[in-house]
Amino acid sequence: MPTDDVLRELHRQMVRARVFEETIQKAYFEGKTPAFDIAAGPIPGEMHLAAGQEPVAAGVCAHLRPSDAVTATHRPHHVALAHGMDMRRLAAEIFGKETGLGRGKGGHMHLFDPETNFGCSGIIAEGMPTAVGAALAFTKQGRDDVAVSFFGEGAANQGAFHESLNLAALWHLPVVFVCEDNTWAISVPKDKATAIPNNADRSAAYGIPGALVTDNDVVGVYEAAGEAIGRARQGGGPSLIEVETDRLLGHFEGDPQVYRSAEVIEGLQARDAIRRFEKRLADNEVLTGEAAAEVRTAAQAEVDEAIEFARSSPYPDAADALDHVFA
Amino acid sequence: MPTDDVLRELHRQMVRARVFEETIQKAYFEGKTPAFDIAAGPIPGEMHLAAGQEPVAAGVCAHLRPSDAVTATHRPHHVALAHGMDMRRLAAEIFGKETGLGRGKGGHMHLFDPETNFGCSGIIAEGMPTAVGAALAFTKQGRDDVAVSFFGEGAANQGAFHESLNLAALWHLPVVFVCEDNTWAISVPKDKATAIPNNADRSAAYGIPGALVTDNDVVGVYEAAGEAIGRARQGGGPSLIEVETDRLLGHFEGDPQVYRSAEVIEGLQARDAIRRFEKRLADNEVLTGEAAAEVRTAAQAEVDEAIEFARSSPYPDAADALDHVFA
Amino acid sequence: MAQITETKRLLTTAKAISEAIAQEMEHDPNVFVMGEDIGAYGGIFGATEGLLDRFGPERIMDTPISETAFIGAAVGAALQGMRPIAELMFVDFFGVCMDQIYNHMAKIHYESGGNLAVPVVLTTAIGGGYGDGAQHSQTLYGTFAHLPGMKVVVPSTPYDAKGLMTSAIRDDNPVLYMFHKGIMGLGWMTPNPRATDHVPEEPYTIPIGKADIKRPGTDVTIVTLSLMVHRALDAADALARDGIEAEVLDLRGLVPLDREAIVESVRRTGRLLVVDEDYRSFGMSGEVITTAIEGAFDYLDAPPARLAYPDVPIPYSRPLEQFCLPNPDTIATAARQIVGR
Amino acid sequence: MAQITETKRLLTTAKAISEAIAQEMEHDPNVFVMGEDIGAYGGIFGATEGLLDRFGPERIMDTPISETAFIGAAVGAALQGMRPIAELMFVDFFGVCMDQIYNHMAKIHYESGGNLAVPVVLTTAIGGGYGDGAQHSQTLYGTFAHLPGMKVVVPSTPYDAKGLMTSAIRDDNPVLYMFHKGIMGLGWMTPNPRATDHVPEEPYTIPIGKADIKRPGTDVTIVTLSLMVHRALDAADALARDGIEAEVLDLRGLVPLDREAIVESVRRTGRLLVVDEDYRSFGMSGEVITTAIEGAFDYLDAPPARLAYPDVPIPYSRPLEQFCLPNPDTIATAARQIVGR
Ligand SMILES: Cc1ncc(C[n+]2csc(CCOP(=O)(O)OP(=O)(O)O)c2C)c(N)n1
Ligand SMILES: Cc1ncc(C[n+]2csc(CCOP(=O)(O)OP(=O)(O)O)c2C)c(N)n1
Ligand SMILES: [Mg+2]
Ligand SMILES: [Mg+2]
Repeated sequence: MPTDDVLRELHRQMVRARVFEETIQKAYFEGKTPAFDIAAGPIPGEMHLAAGQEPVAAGVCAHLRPSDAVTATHRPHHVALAHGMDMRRLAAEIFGKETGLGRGKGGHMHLFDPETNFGCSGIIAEGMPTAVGAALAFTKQGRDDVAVSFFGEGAANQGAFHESLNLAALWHLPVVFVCEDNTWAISVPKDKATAIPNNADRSAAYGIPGALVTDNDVVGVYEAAGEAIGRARQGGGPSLIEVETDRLLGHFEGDPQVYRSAEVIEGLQARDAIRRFEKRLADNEVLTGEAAAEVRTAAQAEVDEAIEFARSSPYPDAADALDHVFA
Repeated sequence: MPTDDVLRELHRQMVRARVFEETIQKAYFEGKTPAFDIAAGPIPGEMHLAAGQEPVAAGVCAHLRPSDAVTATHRPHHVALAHGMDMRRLAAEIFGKETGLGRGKGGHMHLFDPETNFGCSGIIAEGMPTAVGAALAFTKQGRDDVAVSFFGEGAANQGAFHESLNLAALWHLPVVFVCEDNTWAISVPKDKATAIPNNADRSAAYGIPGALVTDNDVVGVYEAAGEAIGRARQGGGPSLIEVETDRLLGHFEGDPQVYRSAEVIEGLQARDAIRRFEKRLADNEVLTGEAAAEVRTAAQAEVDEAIEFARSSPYPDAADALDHVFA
Repeated sequence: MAQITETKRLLTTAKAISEAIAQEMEHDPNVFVMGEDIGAYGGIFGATEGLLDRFGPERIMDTPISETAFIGAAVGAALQGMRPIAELMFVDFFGVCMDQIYNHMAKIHYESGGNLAVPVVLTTAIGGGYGDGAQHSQTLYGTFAHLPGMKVVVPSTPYDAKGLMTSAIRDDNPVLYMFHKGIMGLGWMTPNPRATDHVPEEPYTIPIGKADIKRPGTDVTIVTLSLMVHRALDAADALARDGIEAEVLDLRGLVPLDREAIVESVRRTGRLLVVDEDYRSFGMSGEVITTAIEGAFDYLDAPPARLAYPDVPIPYSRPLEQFCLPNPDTIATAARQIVGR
Repeated sequence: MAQITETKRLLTTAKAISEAIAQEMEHDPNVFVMGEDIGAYGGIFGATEGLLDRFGPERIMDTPISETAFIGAAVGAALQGMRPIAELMFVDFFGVCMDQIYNHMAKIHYESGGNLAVPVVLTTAIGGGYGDGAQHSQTLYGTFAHLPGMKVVVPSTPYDAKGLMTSAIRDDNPVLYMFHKGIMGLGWMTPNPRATDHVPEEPYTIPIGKADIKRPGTDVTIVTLSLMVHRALDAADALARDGIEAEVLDLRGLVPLDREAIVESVRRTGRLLVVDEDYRSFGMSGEVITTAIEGAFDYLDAPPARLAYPDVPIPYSRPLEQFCLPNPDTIATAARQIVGR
């Protein structure tokens, strides 16, 4: 069982991510109402939010240091923040500004941060080989860093999943594969896409340990990840962890969600992992309701400052589009 | 235990394939000696022979009818013949003649035969999705045909393997996946490529039955395949079979085989599955040595006739290269 | 040009496409659809909307995120006599399944010496301009047109989209059908007035490989396709106000390429501007210019020119992306330069 | 042209490549090689021969047949400061791993706003002519040149091959290094006398993106690369016997494209023939002709022409395949037509 300090930090990281995305969500809809135009407003393009999945990011990244490599997906904010990415440069990138992580060239699905060794990809499962390569580099460089690859349950049926796990296992590399099972791949539920109930069981196909964390439990994630990351760091090779989590919102903002009923969505909201964790922390007298509210207030202040930084930053010069094709 | 007639037929099919390839091998080196020029002689290009792997083809295809779909690999001859492909049109295609299966356009890695519903691909593991699609068509068409996909142990680490097995299992399709484990992927041995000892165990990742046939035993193949194909035909869904077999020759003709010692190669020759099976048939008084010799003589006659057909057939007109891009 | 029948029946391009699919599915039981989110969701860009309710999950099949497996399965099913339609959600994802598309779907007919047909329609969404970044905004029609064995259809209007989809489904060859997000008439994309237009209800075909003069002109030929047809038409209106009559030739696809139409138009106008939303180099713009050189060299009053997407990955930030995309102003300017006034 | 130093040291192209790799590995511990059969086998086309014995399995790593995983791993390792060389055995296999090559290796530097470099060398074998069929004989350099973010190097001689490999390894960008099987000097391929030539022992670089005049001439410029350089040189010898002096310009790669060299040569000769072993349409031949139109239109004495591989999958049978490939006779004939004598 993690210490109270750890529990409070897990909570703080979840709240930071949630508040950041709630605020991004508001900004995203600026200029998109009444008529939704995906190209309009301060934040254009698809926007994939991770509300409900914060336990996965917080529980895993609590064990990481900035030199550990993390690859995430098209839904990367919660992971990026939990791994310590500068919120201001993250926000600025989402707003397409010169001060963003990629000078506005990447956008919300293409966040690359050398400071925290973070990268992501909008192509399903294709961030996984990059993590394997990072782990390979660590072994060659004699670093005891690890690589963590986040991916969704929908990605577990993509060829890159299979090749990445086999190669990591074959070469005994320090990688931890973390499957965020939020049941849905856009509109396709897991049982309409995956031939077996749990991807954790697929670890046997590579001879590596597999762990299943149920009920979107941040403490369960923290413990499973601690074991897997510790093992990888000590040269024990790769592991696969699957976490049953929830996607509270649509696949992307503006998703009509015709594929799931209002009841289902309300059911998910009702079991919001953050609220449940707060109740548990209060019951166990780790964090009072007031203290939790303060955490949220502090997070909102941090987020507002980051969003303000993003808004007030300049756009890149249009002609800069031609730069950075080659080093 | 199969009947004596079945045992004799299994033997006959293995011998046909062996004699065919021995004869193709001779023809292949015409014009390539003393100096080996891959482009020279009556048969140019890479030549992948299956000597040693005949038990897999014979044991599986004994359960198939021409309307059952078969997809094979860059090493397809033994499978094509066991599934009943016209030996003359096969030979003619290998010789690049107008009378070949593909009018000389395909060649030995690209054999397509509507008569026996046979196809193959030179791209590793990429014949597997085609088999899944054939099985999907069968279910839609109300046919009780099955699709069989042959692939090598090296292909089991390619993404297409994973995606194909998951999709076939998810949709409960009549496909049987047959892994020819001949230990080698060109120069790379299985244990330097595959994270676990047996691919048959990977069936669990898809919730389908898996079977391992050891010792290159044609009867073992016959029985495992009979069960899997029967199950698929009756709507029982897909299966995975792995057969431990031997590649007696180089990866392709002209392969210096620097990656395995003369002892290893001699060891393989010494346990030639056909000779071992003939001894067993003789011991069990199923087939005498004389009868086995007659089978070989008959096979040689059939092969000589097919090769003669190929040699005496005309080449396509050069300008025909521009035809058949579009139907 | 598109024949307009008397009664006006307005459809978006997305509805025109799904109507064509539905009509073919009605009379041909071999036609079925596979793809990600093509069922309950109706396709991310609406190309299969309403089909699940109408034809059920047996014929409108949502798939796992396994493009190699299900696109390869389309090939395998086609070889058994079916006529699958498979959707690759964004063309940008081709790299996860290109082997099935190109080494199998495109080559088996040829390798079989013509003995096997592979009647698959591979639909995919192309185009950017809405801030979706480097992995979700490309057109890439040049990439596919370079590789032999597949027809490549790229419509620009609802009318063409329906007729070309009907032709694609009935075609015995693999057909890559690329629809631009900006022409689909989606409620959540920047409105394009021409993305809703008259579409006859009865099934009809438009020949694959025939270009269409969307606007006749005498001073310069603007060759383009897809969303850029609309940009070029806007530019042509502006040019007309200055007395420059631009002809807008909509290729409607790249394979087969209607070289006759290109040459015929350039011989008439003596001037050529190619407008290309795909990357500038080694693609469509160079091929069209070369086609004009091969067929109309002596008729040229000025060197042919091109306005294309620069050779850079698609940037996310709006000013950067808009800087890269051809638009009516830059098209008109380029045309004026060629015309010399 | 290649500077020949006094002492002649003859190497095949394959040995020149492996020597360049070995020399860079000697002084840079970050360089390592991954691929199928690149260890004990030495690479199917010999590009890594001898490296395993010299550097051991830690740095010369045979991989499973998992191109997406190991090429993606090269990208991931490069992002951590390594300089991986990954071999895609045949370019024809790109479809199983194109997403890693093109959506990741090629785009991350740009998406990161220049904050990350991806110094990977992706080597691959190209070309046919020896009866290997539709899935093992293509060149496809046009396909890769169309997509931004990677340099594309395609050498034709042992000297260039070594210098360009050294440059590729030292380059901070992803470089696709395409070697034609017919220029490697392999004992089991049809002999090519120019595939063995003088190669200096000391490391040297050749700038990526600089074309090389392999034969100066005044009457017509033949622009090509890779094996076709040798075919063009043979054709030029034949043409010279008839008093036609053809200039053979070896592009040595396509990205960056040396447009200046093309324009400069065409301005001098007034005539252009592009010889292209890749598919004719939407590829290199059209881009080179368009480059000449853009830079030398007023200097042209005849319309530029191209001799390219037709838009058909590669047939297996010898007469069919040879019919499709440009050869010295067809090149000379095409050149004569342009020169008009
Ligand atoms: C190769 C590929 N195919 C399809 C897509 C389109 N797509 C984007 S997100 C998504 C669903 C992913 O589901 P999952 O992996 O479970 O992640 P989640 O969205 O649930 O976080 C799909 C199909 C893509 N980006 N890449
Ligand atoms: C995708 C792909 N990668 C690499 C190759 C080159 N290649 C041809 S055969 C082969 C080895 C295949 O090994 P296995 O699957 O075990 O079949 P076997 O040759 O043993 O019959 C390789 C790597 C290929 N054809 N396709
Ligand atoms: Mg999901
Ligand atoms: Mg093998």
